[in-house]
Amino acid sequence: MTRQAKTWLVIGAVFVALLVARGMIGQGLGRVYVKRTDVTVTLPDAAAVNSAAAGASSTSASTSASTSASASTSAPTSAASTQPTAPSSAPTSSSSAATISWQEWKQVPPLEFIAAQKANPAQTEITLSWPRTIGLWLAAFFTLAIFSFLYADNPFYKIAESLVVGVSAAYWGVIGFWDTLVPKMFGALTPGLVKSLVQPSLVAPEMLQQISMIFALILGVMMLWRLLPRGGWISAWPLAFIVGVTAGLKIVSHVESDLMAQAAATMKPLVVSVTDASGATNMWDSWWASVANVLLVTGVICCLAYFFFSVEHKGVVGGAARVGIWYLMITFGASFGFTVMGRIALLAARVEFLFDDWLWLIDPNHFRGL
Amino acid sequence: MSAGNFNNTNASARPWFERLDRIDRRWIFLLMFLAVSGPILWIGVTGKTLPEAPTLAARAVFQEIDQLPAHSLVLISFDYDPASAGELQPMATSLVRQCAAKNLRMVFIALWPLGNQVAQQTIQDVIRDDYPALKEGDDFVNMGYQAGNEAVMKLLLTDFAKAFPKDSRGEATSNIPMLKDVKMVSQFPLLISVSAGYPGSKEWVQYVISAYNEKMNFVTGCTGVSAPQLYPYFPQQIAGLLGAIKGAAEYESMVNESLAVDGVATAPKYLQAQRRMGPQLVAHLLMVGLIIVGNVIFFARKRRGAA
Amino acid sequence: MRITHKILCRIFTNHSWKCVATFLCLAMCCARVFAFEISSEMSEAVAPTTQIVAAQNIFAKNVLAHNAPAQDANPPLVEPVNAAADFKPAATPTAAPARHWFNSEKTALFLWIVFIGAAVTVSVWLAKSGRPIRIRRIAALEAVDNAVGRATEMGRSILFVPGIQDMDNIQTVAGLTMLGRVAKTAAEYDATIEVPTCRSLVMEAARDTVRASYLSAGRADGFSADRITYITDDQFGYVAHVVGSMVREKPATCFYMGCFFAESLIFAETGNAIGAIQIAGTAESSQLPFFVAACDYTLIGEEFFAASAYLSGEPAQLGTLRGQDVGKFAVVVLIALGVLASTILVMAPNAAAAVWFLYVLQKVLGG
Amino acid sequence: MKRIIPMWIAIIGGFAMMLSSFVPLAESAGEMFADVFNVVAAIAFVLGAGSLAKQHLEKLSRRDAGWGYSVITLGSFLITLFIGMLKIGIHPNPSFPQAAYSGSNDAEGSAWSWIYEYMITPLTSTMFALLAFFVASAAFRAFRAKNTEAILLLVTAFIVLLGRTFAGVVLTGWFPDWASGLRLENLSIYVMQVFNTAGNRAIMIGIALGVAATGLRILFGIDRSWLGGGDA
Repeated sequence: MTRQAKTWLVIGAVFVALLVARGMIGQGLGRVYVKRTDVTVTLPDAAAVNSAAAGASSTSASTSASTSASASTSAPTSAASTQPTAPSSAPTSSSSAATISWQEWKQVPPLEFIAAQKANPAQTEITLSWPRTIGLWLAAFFTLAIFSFLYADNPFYKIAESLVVGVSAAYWGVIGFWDTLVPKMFGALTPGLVKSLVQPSLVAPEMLQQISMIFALILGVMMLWRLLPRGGWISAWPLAFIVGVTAGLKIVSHVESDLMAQAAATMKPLVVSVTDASGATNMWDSWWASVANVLLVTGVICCLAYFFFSVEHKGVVGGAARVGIWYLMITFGASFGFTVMGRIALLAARVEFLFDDWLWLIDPNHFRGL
Repeated sequence: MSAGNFNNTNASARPWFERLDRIDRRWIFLLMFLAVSGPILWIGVTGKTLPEAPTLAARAVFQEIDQLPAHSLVLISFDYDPASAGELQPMATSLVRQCAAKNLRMVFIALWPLGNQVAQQTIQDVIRDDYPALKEGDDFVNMGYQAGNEAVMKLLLTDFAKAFPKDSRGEATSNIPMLKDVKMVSQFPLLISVSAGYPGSKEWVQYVISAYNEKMNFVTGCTGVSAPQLYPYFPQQIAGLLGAIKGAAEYESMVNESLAVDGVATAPKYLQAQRRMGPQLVAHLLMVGLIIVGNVIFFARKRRGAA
Repeated sequence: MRITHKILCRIFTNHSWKCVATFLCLAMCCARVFAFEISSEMSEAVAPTTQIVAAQNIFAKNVLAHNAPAQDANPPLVEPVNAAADFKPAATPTAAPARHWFNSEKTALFLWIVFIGAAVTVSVWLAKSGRPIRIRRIAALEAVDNAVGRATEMGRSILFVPGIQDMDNIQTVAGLTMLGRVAKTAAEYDATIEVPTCRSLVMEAARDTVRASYLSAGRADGFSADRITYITDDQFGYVAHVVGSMVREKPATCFYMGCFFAESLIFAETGNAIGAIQIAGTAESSQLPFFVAACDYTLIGEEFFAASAYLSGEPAQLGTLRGQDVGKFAVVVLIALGVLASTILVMAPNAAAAVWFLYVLQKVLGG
Repeated sequence: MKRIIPMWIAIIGGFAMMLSSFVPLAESAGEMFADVFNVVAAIAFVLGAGSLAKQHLEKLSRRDAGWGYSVITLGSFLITLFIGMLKIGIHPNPSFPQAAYSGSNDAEGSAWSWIYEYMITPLTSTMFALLAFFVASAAFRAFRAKNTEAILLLVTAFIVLLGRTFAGVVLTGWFPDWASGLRLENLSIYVMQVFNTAGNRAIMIGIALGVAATGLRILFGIDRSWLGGGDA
């Protein structure tokens, strides 16, 4: 066994021992409770539904909500039913009753569970959720696995890395499909389908919108042409279009918001007189404000001098450029200092997750006791 | 400690500063972990927080909200997602709390897809739990998320109802009592953005605040990373600015102080930011210490090199 | 198509003077519109004294607000703010016709773009006609060849990260132009270059770019599309993969060129730990401190955009850098004039000339 | 030819966009392009997914070292894609119960939100939190007073770091009122307002010019390296 493997084994063993010990003490650790609510929705009358669904029923392979009637009652005691049923089989009712119902599960603090148990030990409204408890432990494992990278690359990190790549790639693909393609492209090109299946409140697309989406579809197909054995070069066209248009757009927006606005904001008077409430000039404040403006204007001009490319940094320009780089360094130092705050807050949030949600060592939100 | 050690170093062994310089960076990582987790445990167990001395920018936020007459309209934009909630949620909570306590009419919007979710959570935690008298539709309304970034802001300039045709319950904007007379964004005397990046405070300034020649008042809370980009706008375009968790803690302490009831302890959800300042302090001190040690090493080596 | 291309090329590049002429014509047209606008505003404008008061109010507001932001909305200050609004007639939308072929509110912006375009064109033209251009040394770019060579010597790969944004971000485009240069050098040195990307479109564009670079270096056979991969759209999923593969494969040289956010320091510190030479370039000012602190060389803001032109060494491209400088010089001069005018105004509140001057300047900058 | 057409597409598209910003009738062209772009990017996901699958399938078929991790990546990718695309376990939106897919994937308790809450959030936010460690090691190594520039960098960082915590208040809070500007917390704001503003402004102006020149290089057809190679 290598030294590294031994180290990992020791760390792991100590950790598990501590965890078991923690589990024995007090309230234990890492459980998630959920509260059940029943939702029943009455479908609009059948005629309206049918007419709304008519556009889709012929084109869509999936069953429309009004026609399917599979039984999918989930026992309220089964905590695993936090993932109830597929949408196509969600309705529990027959078509005549025209209602559908399901259960929703909301996470509640353990304190509520304790209170509910005290009031009625037989209650089934608030229960331990196994999927979420397992999820919580997985999340804790992932957190530690990523942290372990700080020590050295190791199999735990590799598992976490492989998972995050796979899951997140699919995640963003799905978001792109449901949040961009469906409402924007399908919403413009096949509004009937989208209305009946996804978004009944969809506003009828405008002509211009439809044209632009047909254009987008053509560009998209050109991109995908690459997957075919021949003619892949055509995918350079949509890319060229994107690059060109981006260049054109950004020239305008940057010159407007960065160059002009920033230069205009710098035109400040070098001498400022600050008057207080009584109208008298406050010498000290005026002095500070004037110095601030002088420093600001000098700074902007010197930093710009640093960016000159076609002039050697010698003489006056050289001196200005040097002052400019000093300003830039101060800027960077300040940004660094400010950013540190945010980064530490992030770490604190992860540590709180471990100590509070998982290990139940601390209870800042009074979720488990007062 | 430097000089004495320095002269005594034996030629064969590496001098102390060389050893320190080549220290495995994992020791630094460990120190950082302890610096953050130690105070969290300590504050979590004892429940004590550090006092705060509010700075100018945070005081300005408080005063901007405080001076508004009751029932004024306030537009609150949630431009962040759960990933930045660690820094921004305490600000959002305190901002909504102050507005609710002042009985302002709040309109929540989100320009980040997940902003709607955090807005709902904040409404639940603050308004529904602690200010149940406020009625949705009359005193506050959540308009949900709208895609389009700056385009939404530009639309708000001319047509509020077009930018947000319905609220998160699906109610049409024209049917919401508190929004009956609202045509455009300039009718809100105060705009609040809790922002984690793009689109956020900077875009609000560029597209909305500048468009009204700074007539609208704008206060914002932002992450530490974006704060340096926003300070140039303070106090002209941005009337008040909460920078990172420090700003949140200062503002939170002011709100808590103004709403404190004798003998009643502040609810823990209103102390989030101040609790988080503990690890901040120790971690910052660690950073400062590391910079000092780094320079001690540097100068010791320089002297050695010169000798 | 080829003929049209040739003709258009002639117009645009070979005979840049035509282009210059077009630009100047356009500029003059616009200047006319602009001048007309100002003169009509002058005639409509309120009495000069009101303007002076308004201008002073702008400063008064800035200064007071600077020291006491909480007072910003107090009643006494409401009036000056309104006056300030009146002071900029172009900004009042009521005056503008609803729909028009040209948005006159953007005249200044249009002129600026024409000016920069003209400056770039003239510089390119001068450079092409053989006038020598001296460009100052940019250390980070001088180091590129060595860094690529080092990878070859060590027998390790080069990592190129083109940022985490999509093709609709100009920094990504600039990063890819840089990738084109680096890949060409890498092909010449026979070093392998790995490009993990965060977006599908960037992957496709990067493959095109690198393939063409290998082709133009005469090493088409050395190109492998599999080295340019899509990882995931997720910022930190991408980071997890890239730093993981960094510690495993230990690239000798890392380039970070594009739009970066929080991941900048994770990359730079990991790269530092594995002893890679790191060259970074970004225009994301919040991330510059981290690159400056942890990388060997950093291209700051504008330098990053100049990198591709600098490395090409072609006179036409270097000419554009001088065009940029002309623009910068104009900004510096305008700022100096504006500062002067506003200072005079504070010292002598009734200097009508200064008021008008400042007004025109603000107009020019669209302020 | 394969280069010429794309170049002209870029040039025409770019100039058209530039002009559209000034024509009130076409002002929404930029937003329309954003929509078009988002749709193209979403369609292009197929290419990314293809590349991802290819990489890992190749590793798998070659039985490269660590092929097991490829199995994890591929498996988690396919499962997530399946759950998300088909909206597994999502109820219709109560307002529109007749539309089977009207529910949002984010509904609490769904498989999708489980994946988000217990996989994506801990993994990505912990990755993000690693930065806290890296800022410490970077500060230790890089913030040394080697020259004037480095001294300015580290002194500013020092002031801001201290000024942003209670430590700053303790250290300099006793300064009398007339010197209140020198208190660390005020000093750090002063640095932000003056030096940081100046630096950032110049960087922004520079970037604007850089973007303009880069854009014009592309639109004038001077820089074709993005099309591959300098000389097409």
